[in-house]
Amino acid sequence: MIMVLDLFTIVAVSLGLVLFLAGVVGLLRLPDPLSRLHALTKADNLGLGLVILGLLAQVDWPFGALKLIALWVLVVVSGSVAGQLLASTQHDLLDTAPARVPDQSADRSQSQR
Amino acid sequence: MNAAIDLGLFADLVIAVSVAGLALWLVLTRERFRAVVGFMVYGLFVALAWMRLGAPDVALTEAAIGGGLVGLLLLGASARVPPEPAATTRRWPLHLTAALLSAVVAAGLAAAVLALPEPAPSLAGTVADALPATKVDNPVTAVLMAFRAVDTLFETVVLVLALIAFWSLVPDRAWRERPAWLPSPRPAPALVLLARLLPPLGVLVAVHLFWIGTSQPGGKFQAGALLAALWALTMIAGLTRPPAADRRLPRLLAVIGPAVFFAIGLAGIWLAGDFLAYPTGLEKPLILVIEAVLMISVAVALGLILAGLPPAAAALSTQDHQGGAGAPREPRS
Amino acid sequence: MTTFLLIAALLVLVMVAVALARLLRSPRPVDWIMAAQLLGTAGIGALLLVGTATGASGALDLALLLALLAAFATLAFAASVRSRTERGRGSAAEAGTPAAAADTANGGLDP
Amino acid sequence: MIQATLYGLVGAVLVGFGLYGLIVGASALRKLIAFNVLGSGVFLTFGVIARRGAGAGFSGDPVPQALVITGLVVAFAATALAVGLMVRLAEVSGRGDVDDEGTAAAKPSAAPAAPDLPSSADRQVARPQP
Repeated sequence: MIMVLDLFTIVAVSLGLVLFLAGVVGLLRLPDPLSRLHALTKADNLGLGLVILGLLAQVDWPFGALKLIALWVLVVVSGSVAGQLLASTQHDLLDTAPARVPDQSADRSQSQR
Repeated sequence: MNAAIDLGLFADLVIAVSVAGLALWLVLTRERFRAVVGFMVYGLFVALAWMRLGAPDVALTEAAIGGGLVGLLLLGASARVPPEPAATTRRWPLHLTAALLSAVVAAGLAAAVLALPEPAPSLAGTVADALPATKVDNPVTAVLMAFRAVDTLFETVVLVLALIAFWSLVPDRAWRERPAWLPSPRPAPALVLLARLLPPLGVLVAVHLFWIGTSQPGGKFQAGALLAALWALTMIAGLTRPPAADRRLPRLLAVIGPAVFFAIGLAGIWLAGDFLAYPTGLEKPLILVIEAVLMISVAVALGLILAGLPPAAAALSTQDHQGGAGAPREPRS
Repeated sequence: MTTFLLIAALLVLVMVAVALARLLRSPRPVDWIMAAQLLGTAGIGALLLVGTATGASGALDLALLLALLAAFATLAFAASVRSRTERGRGSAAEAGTPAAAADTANGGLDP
Repeated sequence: MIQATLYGLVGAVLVGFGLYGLIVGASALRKLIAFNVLGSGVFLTFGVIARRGAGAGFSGDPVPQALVITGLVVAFAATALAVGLMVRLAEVSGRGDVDDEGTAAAKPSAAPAAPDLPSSADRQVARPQP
């Protein structure tokens, strides 16, 4: 049983590391901020998610695991909204006057693109 | 096991090099705004170093204060001071002398670190012996709340004094106006969503940190700093408005912690024979009560400092556009 | 198991250090705050891995705090950049991108 | 013990960097950042002393750790006060630093006319107003 759990941890954490690596390579290599942001959010959600999934097998079950899951939910929720915010900020910065429609619904549609 | 220790040391090396590199970069980088953002990153990294040094309580405090609050304070201030001269004439003699002086100081400190006495002096044993008497399991909380409670009491007083001194910078004519240091852009949807999302989760974490503080790493300062950061966040997003300095309630909340602490300390003279002594059997409840009110006071005092000062130049620079530094900017209602 | 988790934590830390070195040298402000975001996430990963490996107390709580503060830093930064451009004070040197300076010329982001 | 020494050396290096930045910083804000770096170096060195005092089942000597927590909060209070003074200085005199020669030449031209303000009058002596 312990063996199986350990194996599970090793596989999941390794996968998470691969995603982290992909995210970091994306951060280093991709040309513009929005695609870098795209790479970063993958590392955020899935990379950390897999690491946490792997660690779930190693912590004491009821409370340690619940806390880990709560942490992941916090990271996913705040990370995704923060990513959206960064993207819309960057979008607004790069955007020049002609493309702008002066109300907030326009802002929303821009950032959802 | 040996391999594990070596690997830990490798991790320490990475953290150490990163912290030192970040510090050098912070000092040397040309753009001010970049240095301010970099300081937040630096604070988070130093928190990792504290974690590795076996001081989780300090790591939590450093992350909340060094990474969050100081960064936000500097962010607010950096929009309010004039831009730096683009290229000052480099005064090489000064730079060289400063570099030499700094190198000598750093080398001296390094030598002192290398020459620290070998059986390191420690009060850990003494704390461990006296810990059961406090009915508190976290040794750092025990030191803060019992063994060196006077320090903690006057530290919170210092915080209130800092707030008073900070407010004393407000010119008389701006006294009743709301502070306006925090960046307050027109609310964008993602900004407001994030600001609505984080506080409930953050308050949960803060209460958790406070509650476990007696037995595990955490406590009032960490929780209070986090609460202050969350308050500032809602002010940034325009969900709450910073209170003016002449409001009663924030003032009362800012002093209630030290006041209750002091009162309980005085009561200790009659009930337990000494200032700040806790009566037997009541140690833990009293410590919890003090921590709770201190947490509120710390949160309010830090939050009020983060909110900043009213735009003092309102009367001064109405005709002055550059003085965006102090131009009155009412947060949106 | 301990060894594996520590190696994983080490790898994460090295990746963060490399990415930070790259991001913080970028001319764009949004890259700097991505560095904070990355440090939030990867710092949590490293903390959890080391914390589980060595049983250090408080690792999870610090991870929770880091998660909150990374989001917090992002929000503060975004608000700051937005209000700078809105106020038309965001000179190229301050806000970083030439586009930001161009943007301020037409009076801000959300008219 | 090697670990503690490593972080101790980092603390020393941080103090050095911070001191350098404190002296040569281009504006008061930069000096404040450098001052905070210096402070974190001092705290880290103190943390090393706590780490070396580990014993009795604790991962570090709790007394220095508690002192560092106190110190961090007080350092924040001091930083806040400095930031307040800095911003007020900028508001009344339009200057980003207390340095007399370095920033005077490159001072933004739109600085408010300050000489009639009593609080900044004493600083005006050494420096002609453009």
